[in-house]
Amino acid sequence: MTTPLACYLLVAALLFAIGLAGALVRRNAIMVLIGIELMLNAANLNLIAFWRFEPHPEALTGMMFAIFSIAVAAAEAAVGLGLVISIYRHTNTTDLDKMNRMKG
Amino acid sequence: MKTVEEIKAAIEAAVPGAGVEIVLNPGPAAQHSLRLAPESALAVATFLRDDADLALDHLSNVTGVDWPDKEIAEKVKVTRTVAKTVDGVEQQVEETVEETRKRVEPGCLEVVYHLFSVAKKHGPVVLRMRTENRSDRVELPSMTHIWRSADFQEREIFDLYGVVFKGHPDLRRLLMWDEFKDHPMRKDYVEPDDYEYEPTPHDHVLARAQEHQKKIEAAGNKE
Amino acid sequence: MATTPFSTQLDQIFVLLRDWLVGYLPAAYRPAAGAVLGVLGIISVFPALFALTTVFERKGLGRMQNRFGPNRVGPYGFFQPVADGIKALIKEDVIPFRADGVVHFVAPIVLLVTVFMGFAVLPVGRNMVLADMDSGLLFFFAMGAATELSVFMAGWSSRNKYSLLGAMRGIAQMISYEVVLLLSAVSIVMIGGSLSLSKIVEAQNSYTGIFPHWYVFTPWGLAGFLMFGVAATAETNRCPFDLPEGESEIVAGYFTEYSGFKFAIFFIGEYLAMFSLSGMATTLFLGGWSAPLSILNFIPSWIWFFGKVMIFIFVFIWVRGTLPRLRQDQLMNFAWKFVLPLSLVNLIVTALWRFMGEGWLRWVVSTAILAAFYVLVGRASFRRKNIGLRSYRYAE
Amino acid sequence: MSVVFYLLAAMTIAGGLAAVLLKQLVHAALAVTVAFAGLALLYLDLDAQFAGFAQILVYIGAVTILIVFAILLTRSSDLPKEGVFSGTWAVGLMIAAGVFAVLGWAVLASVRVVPQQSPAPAVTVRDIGNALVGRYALPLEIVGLLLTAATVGAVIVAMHEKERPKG
Amino acid sequence: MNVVDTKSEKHEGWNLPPAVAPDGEGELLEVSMGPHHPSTHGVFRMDVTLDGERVIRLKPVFGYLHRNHEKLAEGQTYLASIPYTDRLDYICSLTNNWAYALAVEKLAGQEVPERAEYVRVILGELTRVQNHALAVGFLLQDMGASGTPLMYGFREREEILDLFETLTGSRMMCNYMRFGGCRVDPTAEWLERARKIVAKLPKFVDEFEALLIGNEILIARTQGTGILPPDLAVNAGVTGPVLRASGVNYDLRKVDRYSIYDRFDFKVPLGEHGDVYDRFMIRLLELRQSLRILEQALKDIPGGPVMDPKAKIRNFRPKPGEAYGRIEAPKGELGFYLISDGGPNPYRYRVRPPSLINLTILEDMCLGQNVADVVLILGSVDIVLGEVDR
Amino acid sequence: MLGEGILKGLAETAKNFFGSYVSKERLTTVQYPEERIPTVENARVFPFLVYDGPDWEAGLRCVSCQICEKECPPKCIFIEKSKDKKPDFVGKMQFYPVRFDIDTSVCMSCQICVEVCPFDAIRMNTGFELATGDRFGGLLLDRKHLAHSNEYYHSIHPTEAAEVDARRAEEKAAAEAKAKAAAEAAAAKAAAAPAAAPAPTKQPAEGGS
Repeated sequence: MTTPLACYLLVAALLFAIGLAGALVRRNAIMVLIGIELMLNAANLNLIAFWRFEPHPEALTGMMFAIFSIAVAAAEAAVGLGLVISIYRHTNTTDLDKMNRMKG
Repeated sequence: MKTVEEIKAAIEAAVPGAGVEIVLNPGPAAQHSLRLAPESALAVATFLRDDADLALDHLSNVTGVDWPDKEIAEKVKVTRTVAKTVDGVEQQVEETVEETRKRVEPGCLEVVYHLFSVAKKHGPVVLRMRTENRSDRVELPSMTHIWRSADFQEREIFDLYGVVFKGHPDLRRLLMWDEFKDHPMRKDYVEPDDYEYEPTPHDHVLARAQEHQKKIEAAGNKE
Repeated sequence: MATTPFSTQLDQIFVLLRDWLVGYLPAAYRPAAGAVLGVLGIISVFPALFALTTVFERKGLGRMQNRFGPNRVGPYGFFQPVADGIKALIKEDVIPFRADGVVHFVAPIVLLVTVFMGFAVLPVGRNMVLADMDSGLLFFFAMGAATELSVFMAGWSSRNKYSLLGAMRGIAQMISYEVVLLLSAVSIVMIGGSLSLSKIVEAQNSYTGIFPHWYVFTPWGLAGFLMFGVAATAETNRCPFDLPEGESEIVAGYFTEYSGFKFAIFFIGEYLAMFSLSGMATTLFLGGWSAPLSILNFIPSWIWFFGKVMIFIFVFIWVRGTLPRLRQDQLMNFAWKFVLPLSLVNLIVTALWRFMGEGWLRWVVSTAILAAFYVLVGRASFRRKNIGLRSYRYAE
Repeated sequence: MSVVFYLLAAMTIAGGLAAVLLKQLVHAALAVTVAFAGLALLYLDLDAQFAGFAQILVYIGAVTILIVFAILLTRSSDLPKEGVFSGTWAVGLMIAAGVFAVLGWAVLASVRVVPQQSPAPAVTVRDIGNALVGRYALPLEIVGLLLTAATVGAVIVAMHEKERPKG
Repeated sequence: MNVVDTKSEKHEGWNLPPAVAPDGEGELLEVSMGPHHPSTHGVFRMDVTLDGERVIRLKPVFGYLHRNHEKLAEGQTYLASIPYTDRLDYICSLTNNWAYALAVEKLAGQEVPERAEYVRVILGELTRVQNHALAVGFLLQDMGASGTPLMYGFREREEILDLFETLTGSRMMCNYMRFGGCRVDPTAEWLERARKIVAKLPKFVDEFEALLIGNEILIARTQGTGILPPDLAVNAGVTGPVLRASGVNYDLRKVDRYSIYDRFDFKVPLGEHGDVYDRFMIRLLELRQSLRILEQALKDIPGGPVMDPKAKIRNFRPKPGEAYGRIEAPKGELGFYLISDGGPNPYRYRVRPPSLINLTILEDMCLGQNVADVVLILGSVDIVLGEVDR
Repeated sequence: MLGEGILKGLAETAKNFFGSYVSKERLTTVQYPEERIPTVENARVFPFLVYDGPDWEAGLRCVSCQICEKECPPKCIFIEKSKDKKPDFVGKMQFYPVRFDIDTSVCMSCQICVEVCPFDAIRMNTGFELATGDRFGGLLLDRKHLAHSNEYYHSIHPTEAAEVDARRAEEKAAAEAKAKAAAEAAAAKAAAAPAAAPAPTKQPAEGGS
């Protein structure tokens, strides 16, 4: 009844690809950030899955990595969105295609 | 507190050519008033507010009064020569006849200001201003820049009487809605009975009561 | 089982009942059936408590205001919630024309689900916890954090300015006070050494003489308890922190455009959040289901738990009946400039308490630090704005 | 292969797809919440209780709310007129597909190397705590420092510039 | 002493609300507060432009309750307008009656018997007590205090309304005062009951103060909020407790000494900062002064008729002329301006509504404040829409 | 000290909370349909017409002078005068109303009609439970519904009614005395000049039936 590791990894890969597509395809800066968050999460899923399937999960390596990653992701989101808001103040848009000027 | 005459003198001393006249109040209240000429009104008002003795810093009440065109019927004694037969002889005789003549006194819109002094605690000093007529020349200077309390009250007068206050920062209708056309406080205002007419229960009640009464009477007659 | 004393049986009556009912099933299904029964218990008990609380709240507020409160429906007005429920059910469910229908519909459900999830880890009595998770506290706060989403969904989807303003206020406030909520709970974890709520209760369930070892009877515990109470009031949008729905300013905040049963769900959700936070405060600081005096241990544990929760609820009502509302900036300032520093200081004090060892010294030191901080920061915040009581002059 | 896994995987992928495809930004944010929740449940499925709850607390409780706040602050909740996809969307899609192909190939190619699932580890929060302050004390400190720096940075970046000259 | 410096040069437009610029971030939010908003004290609308939560423009919109009271009065006799004055400020119908009666008495030169003056003072001050209790209660209600202070206010008001009902026959629409006196003579039992209620009222004020004045939340919310500078207050015609909270000593009971107010010993409390807290406190302090007046009036009330025997009820036709009479109503200076042309109906009938004119500076007080403070400032001005819209 | 005022306020509400259970006088609420405040004598709701004697139609005091109709501020009274006259309580011939309607949906209970009525015919009722299912007809009260007996008037406004009755008795006595004097004078006149003038005097104050 157990799910093989490959399934988790495939889900993670798919999620990563979706996140990447989102980051590349959408115009809106916030949407790009959402895509990046999805990619980070896919990586986290990989970490947790590897931890679960390693011979000595008690060592907690993958799990710890994931927890740190979650913490860092929160910081990344805060900074990223702060940047988006700051840029919005200057350019009055969140459309990346329009943010092509080098001055605010 | 100075009397009206003293105030008039003070104004005339301070604002040359002010054109202030005293309007006496015949009633027991004896609150006499000063009629200002609209041209010099702002200068007079500023003087009244800033003068150390008067210090009329509190404009308590601003209101409009409508004086419609008045038809005055007066009896005039007229002397004229009429042909008359006196003692069988026809001759010209001078005769004094009383005759009723009608004339129309043009109406106006009047704005009345009641001033008090918060600093000196006296009052009221009543000011009045008149428009030239009631139809097209209805402009008066706005006192809002001198006394802020005129703000809403002038808007109200504009709304209800139609006096246009020049220099008012935001002259819109106050109480009636913006699309409203007439000025309801004028004496000749006729309530439009079809304008946004809504049947009130009152009308129905009357009609129904009449019907009801007829029915009762019919029933009573049968018996 | 026949040998256990009656009081224990009474204490465990619900557990025994569950085991008895489950016993009729094959062994394979027993854990699942037991869980289902537990869930059923929670989703029936707490809404019932909600109904009771609405009556109590209205009657209590009434009494504080020298009124009777509802007293028309049923004896002493106790069927008022039934009437209210029927009214909410048969009212028209208005969805604004421009509203985002799906989000508008989902928002109350999200609130209700997340709030109910929080009850899963609350030990409502001895051996009476639905899911005795190792990281129960974390789960509880995770669920609490998810309710903000529902606030946002409700406010945004209504397409109403008041709703949006209310949602913005609500989220900002909930995030700010969640930090305080977490930090004041962290000191318990530091002392108790566990995130499992049943272990936290067990740790407090011992007595010196007849007096219990509740955390609230320590300086840091008391401070943490008060801060937790303040933060819980803010989390549940209760007066004086009820800005997101401050009816005198923004009509009804994020649920302005809700009517009928969806409104009722929001209402239930808010009260359930209040219960779950009260239950959490009880569990963390007031010894959960343990009796306040060792000689009172014969009374069933669940009575103690619900009794403590109801006292908490009464305090909520009492505060609501007394205090006016804060303003948004004041609320945020209070959170970030007063309560949050205090909770950080409280963490340090807790650490000191842990490492100073037994003795009177740690009492003095921790009390002194907390009191000094409270007085100094409190004074400063008032003096800086130059506000306070005034005296007035008279003119003859 | 369990049904639970399929359900959760489907939920996660659907959430992610919806997040990328939905036009309305707020809907996208809500959809990504679904993906986050699905991931959290997947962590629970993988016996990583703490990580799962941390995922809910951080991602749903904080990151989504941050995103939503950013959306509201930048008034991006109205649909843009020009369409939501960038001009170079085809290229982006192709890159993403390529990445997925490579990753999928790698995963499928290495299926035989990976071990089978070991019995569920008895990891308590206490263990995690001990690890955090023991073996991982240094990373913890660094992450703490990073978080502080990031928070301060975010605050400064997004802070209101009062003396900004007009125009 | 007076803070107002009337001599200082005022530049053009100094008394108009300043234009507040948005800080250029994001769009402005236009919120229409009202006409069906919980805290506008009736059907009243404020078009508020918000920058975030900061108010940068606020325009009050009136007229939802407009019934052209003045036109109605011009169409009927002097007597028939009295019940309509009840409906101006429906919280304090007796002071409205009084102001109108005073104006008509000035117009017709009528005298009022001494006992009637005492009865008027008693009823006027009772009205002030109940109005201030309600005003404070509603202010706290707007602040979100779940109605507790409001209910305490209502509790005391109830007893005062019972008094009104026993004497005048109605609780709110009293229709009691007449030109030349009062309609009904209060009995000895009524006066005794009034004395008892007045003796109980200080306890209520104590309770109110214990509940409120030290409350940190109230202090933090109200102090420094909605500041009204005294010179602007005077210039804008603001009267009543709002003016005195700005520190201007102007109480018509002291200034005009109308009726028999010069016989009573009372003081006028003055604020210093002119913010919401001062307005709230001035009302509480005035409440205590009113109780002092009431005690004295109820002690000294003489016997005699309450109605001038020469006064006419039917066929009342004052001589041509005009008069402006004003009193210190609980909300401010309530004036009536009447022009008689000798007929049975007034030629011109004008109400100077304190509520409307006190609202002139609403925008000035609200600009730059938080949107939550708008309702507070509005509550502290204490308006009644029946009077604003007339 | 921060929080002191809040605690004081909390103490105050707690005092009221417990006090409301202890002292009944704190609770000013009256549980209306079960408990009622006794109506005060001066209370006024809507006007009614007073009649004397057993027959409401014959005994109406109203003489249809229409003063109240004119003075009524919201103009809610409609009176139609009779064509014929009938004698009032002092025997003077008076008109009577063939129609007297008060639209209580418009009436504002101001009591002006009572004050201006010179015949004590219209008085204020005190009953306030006047809800009706008929929205239009039910609120328009006609003569029959407005008429209430003098006894009813006594029951709701005893002091005022007693005064009115005393005054009316005085007036009646005065009128009777006057009539008697007139009759006596006429008789004396007739006696003085029995043949000269065959008494054309029609005694005006006699028709009492």
